[in-house]
Amino acid sequence: MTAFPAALLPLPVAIPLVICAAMLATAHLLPARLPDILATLSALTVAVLCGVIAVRAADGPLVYWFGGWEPRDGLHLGIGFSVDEASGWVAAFIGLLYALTFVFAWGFFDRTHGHFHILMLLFLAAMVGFCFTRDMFNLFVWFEVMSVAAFALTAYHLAESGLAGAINFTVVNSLAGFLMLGGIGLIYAQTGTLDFEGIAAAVARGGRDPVVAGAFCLVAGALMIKGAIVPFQFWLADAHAVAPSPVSVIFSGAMVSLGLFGLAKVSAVVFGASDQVQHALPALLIGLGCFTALLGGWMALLQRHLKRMLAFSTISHAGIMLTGLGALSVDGTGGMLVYVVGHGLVKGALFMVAGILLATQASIDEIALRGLGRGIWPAGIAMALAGLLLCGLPLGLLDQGTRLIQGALAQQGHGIALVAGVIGAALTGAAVLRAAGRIFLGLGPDPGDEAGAPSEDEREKANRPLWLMLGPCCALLALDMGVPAGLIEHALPRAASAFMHRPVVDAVSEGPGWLPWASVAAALAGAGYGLLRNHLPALLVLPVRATQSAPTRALEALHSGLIGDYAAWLAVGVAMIAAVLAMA
Amino acid sequence: MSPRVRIALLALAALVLLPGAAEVIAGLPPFGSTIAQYGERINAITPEARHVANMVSAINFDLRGLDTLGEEFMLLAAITGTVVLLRGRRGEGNTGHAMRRPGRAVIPRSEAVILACRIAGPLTALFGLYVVLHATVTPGGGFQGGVILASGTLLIYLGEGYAGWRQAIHSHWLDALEGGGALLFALCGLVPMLTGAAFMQNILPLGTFRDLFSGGLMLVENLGVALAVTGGFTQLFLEFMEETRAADEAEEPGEESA
Amino acid sequence: MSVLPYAVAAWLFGIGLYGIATSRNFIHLVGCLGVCQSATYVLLLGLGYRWGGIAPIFYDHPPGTPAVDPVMQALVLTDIVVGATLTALLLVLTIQAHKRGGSLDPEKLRPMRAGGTSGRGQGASRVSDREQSTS
Amino acid sequence: MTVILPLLFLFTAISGTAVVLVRDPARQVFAIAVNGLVLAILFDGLQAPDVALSELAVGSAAVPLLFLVALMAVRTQSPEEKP
Repeated sequence: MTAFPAALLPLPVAIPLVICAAMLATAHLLPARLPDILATLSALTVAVLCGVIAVRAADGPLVYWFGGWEPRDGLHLGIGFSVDEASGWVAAFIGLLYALTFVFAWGFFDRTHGHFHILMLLFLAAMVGFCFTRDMFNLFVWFEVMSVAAFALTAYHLAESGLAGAINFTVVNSLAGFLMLGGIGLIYAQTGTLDFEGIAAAVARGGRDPVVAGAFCLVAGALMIKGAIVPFQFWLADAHAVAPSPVSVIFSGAMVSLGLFGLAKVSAVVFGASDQVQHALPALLIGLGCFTALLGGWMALLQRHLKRMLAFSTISHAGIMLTGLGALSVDGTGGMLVYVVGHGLVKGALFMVAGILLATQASIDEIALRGLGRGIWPAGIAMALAGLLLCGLPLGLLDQGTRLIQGALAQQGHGIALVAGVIGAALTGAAVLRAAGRIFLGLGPDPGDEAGAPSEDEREKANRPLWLMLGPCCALLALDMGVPAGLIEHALPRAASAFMHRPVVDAVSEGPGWLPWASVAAALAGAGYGLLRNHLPALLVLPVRATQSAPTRALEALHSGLIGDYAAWLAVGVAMIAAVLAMA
Repeated sequence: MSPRVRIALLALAALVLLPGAAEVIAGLPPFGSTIAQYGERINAITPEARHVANMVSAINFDLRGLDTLGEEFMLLAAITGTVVLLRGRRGEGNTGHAMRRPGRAVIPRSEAVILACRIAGPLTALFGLYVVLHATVTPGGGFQGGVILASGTLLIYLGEGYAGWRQAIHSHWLDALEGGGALLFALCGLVPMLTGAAFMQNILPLGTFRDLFSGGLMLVENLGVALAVTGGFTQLFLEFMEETRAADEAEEPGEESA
Repeated sequence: MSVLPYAVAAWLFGIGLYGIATSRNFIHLVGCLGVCQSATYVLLLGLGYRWGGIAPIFYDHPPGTPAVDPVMQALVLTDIVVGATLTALLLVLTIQAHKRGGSLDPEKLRPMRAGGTSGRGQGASRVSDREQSTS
Repeated sequence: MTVILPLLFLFTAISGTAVVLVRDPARQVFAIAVNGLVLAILFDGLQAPDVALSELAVGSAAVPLLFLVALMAVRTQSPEEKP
């Protein structure tokens, strides 16, 4: 029999599953609002349960063996959940994000007999399972459940671009699943177990082994595809931009960062003892991370379709998270975990603003919306605030995560990554602030390069009151800013060390205090340039425009939306990972 | 990117990956030489611990039952998604009755086909039931049997025609079957917890080894999977067939599915 | 022989990926994805096989007879379900994409293009690009 | 067994390649069904009857059926493509 706190572990996964199975079984009998209520309540329950688990896990990870199959003679027979403090909090954050998203989407999907809620609850259960599991194949199962639910949700609108985007998303992420399963097969054949700890022990015994490196290459490739790291990032802009906005909130807020969360766990826990992998990781993660941060930021600045802009900004921030991971230190990984939560809150709020614009103004195009947002100024304030937070306003969780990552990078002498992260964040902030200025203040009559970017007419149901949509959005921002910094500072060294299975460090270092301000200033300058360029002297404008155009067109052409291109880039990405591993 | 550039990129990646793949393959245990310790151990202890003969079923429903739970819900997600995506366009009101495509003549079926289907249908169903029930002793189980059962319902389509098929099979029942099966499986996990055991721990009598009724809780889980898969796959076939029938009228522009 | 199964698995994944990269029809592409997936089946079952082992079903043979790895088989079973669900979903998406876009060619059904349906501010170069691809 | 298994593996490689190289979806359906059948036989040869049964039910029956129906649906949609 399992003692009290550990016995809670299956519940956050089982409860949403039971609710959604019951909802499907009685789908045509349910009254209209019941799915909304049930879904919100179960997401809240998951959040509370995960919070309780996280608090209880502070003294050491909680372990639960399904079916009562505890390890015998050092061999793991069943599937286990193992929850450390950090994983518990990340899961609690995900539950909360879902609850707020359900409120945001209240009445949005009432024609579908709760099918939307069924898919979302499955999605939630899979994410929690992904955070909790300590079994490689179980990780894959939750990865796939997440993917399948996500595929169906993306195409919900059934618009032409939505469908093509959903097909690209499905194909690329299915390939990710196959790669991951191949990697799992390799590591299982070599180590004879599927349990994280069991594999880690066997890897530590084995020494340098090409099979272990190969397995890591495949699994890391799969998780990076989920995490939208260059050159696997292409699917994200297609999928996020077209998914219904409540779904985009979850995609950007939780799904993408969960891929990197998985990568952090796998590389620290499972492959932590492989010298070859650990030597290759800094170069690999920091290199790809810098590139991703810059490319995502630059592309975000060039978009006029708001959701596509936010999608590229998610790519940029995923790159920043990856650089934090690449520091391979407790502060870097801890910073990345805080960043996951902070970024999820802020990005979720931004996608909600986009949803509000879609619902009330029936457009998502930055240029078409110019000045139309004046009537809903509270949304404008939320958007501007979120934009400032995104580029590093020193306030709240996202900033704390940023400073921790910067501290770790500075300590290890990765100056380039530091600069790339700051520039990436500033670019995404500039893009969001420019859009906020244009939409809510009516600035910027002269569109620049962004005018050539793809856009499309879209509409979402306008039957919901503004406050119902704005409430969850503000709640997310308030959460980001409201969590006391002292709490994190106190708990993080312990939680991050437990997450990485390393001895506890005393304190974590933070980056220089002026960096966030530099980032904010750069973002404001960028946004100001975008909005006021026809008031600026030509001497300043011309050179910028000249340097922008050619690379911009090339980048836009790369994001062709052709699945064939994406498959080729996927192969290139895996080859890159393999090459770095081989050289380590 | 032109196809030629694409293939060049692929070839380049293959060139880089080939030596790595060769090294990995060389590092693997040679084919057929040995199996992993985990599988060896399961083969050794499970017949005695769970009284079942089929190790794969034992793993699927007991040792690694959580994976199967996830898998079942993955199926549920896919089928719910399919239903939403296909119905979103047709409108849900149309699913209750058979739609005939205008302009396509109804071809009368020959007596032989109808007779063959009436014989083959029950036989297929019987075989499906056999596969479902013998999960713990012979190859097969809820998933395989469920797919066979669902294919059996397709024979109704062949034999009785589309309208007959639609009359025999109602979408709501399939939803209930699918959701109910998945619910049964999930409850198999939760109910043992009420008695103080672990999630999905066996609390039923195990039965005798090599008997039809061996494995305890596994049988209930197997049943849940069979229900969910039968309902799910039939639903899938139904929705797909509906698609070939849908009248190809132009839809009003700007129609929203949400 | 000792490396053939693994080589076949690698080949299947490679050829499937090649098919995806060069496919001009979404239905064909879904089939290619299935080939990529069959690579994982072959790899896993190949890794779980041993010469002379019986199937892991102790009905005709007493427990204790050397058998092949049942874990790999359970994993592949799950994988087959994944494959079926993915195929069904992708085909649905393909059918719907064909209804909306009138084509099954990836080149004609790009997710979101400049000069697409928005009708606002399209760059001239994009329009010609699109016309080329539709012709 | 020592001769049959390598042959089966080779057949698998060939039938998988055929699925990719048959570019016309209407004919590809048959390649997919054959590929499913070959895989099922291979799995049976690898002492995995459970998997073989699943592959037989899914890979060589249900999935090709879905492909066929999808093809029919696509043809229903655009009458000019009808043979």
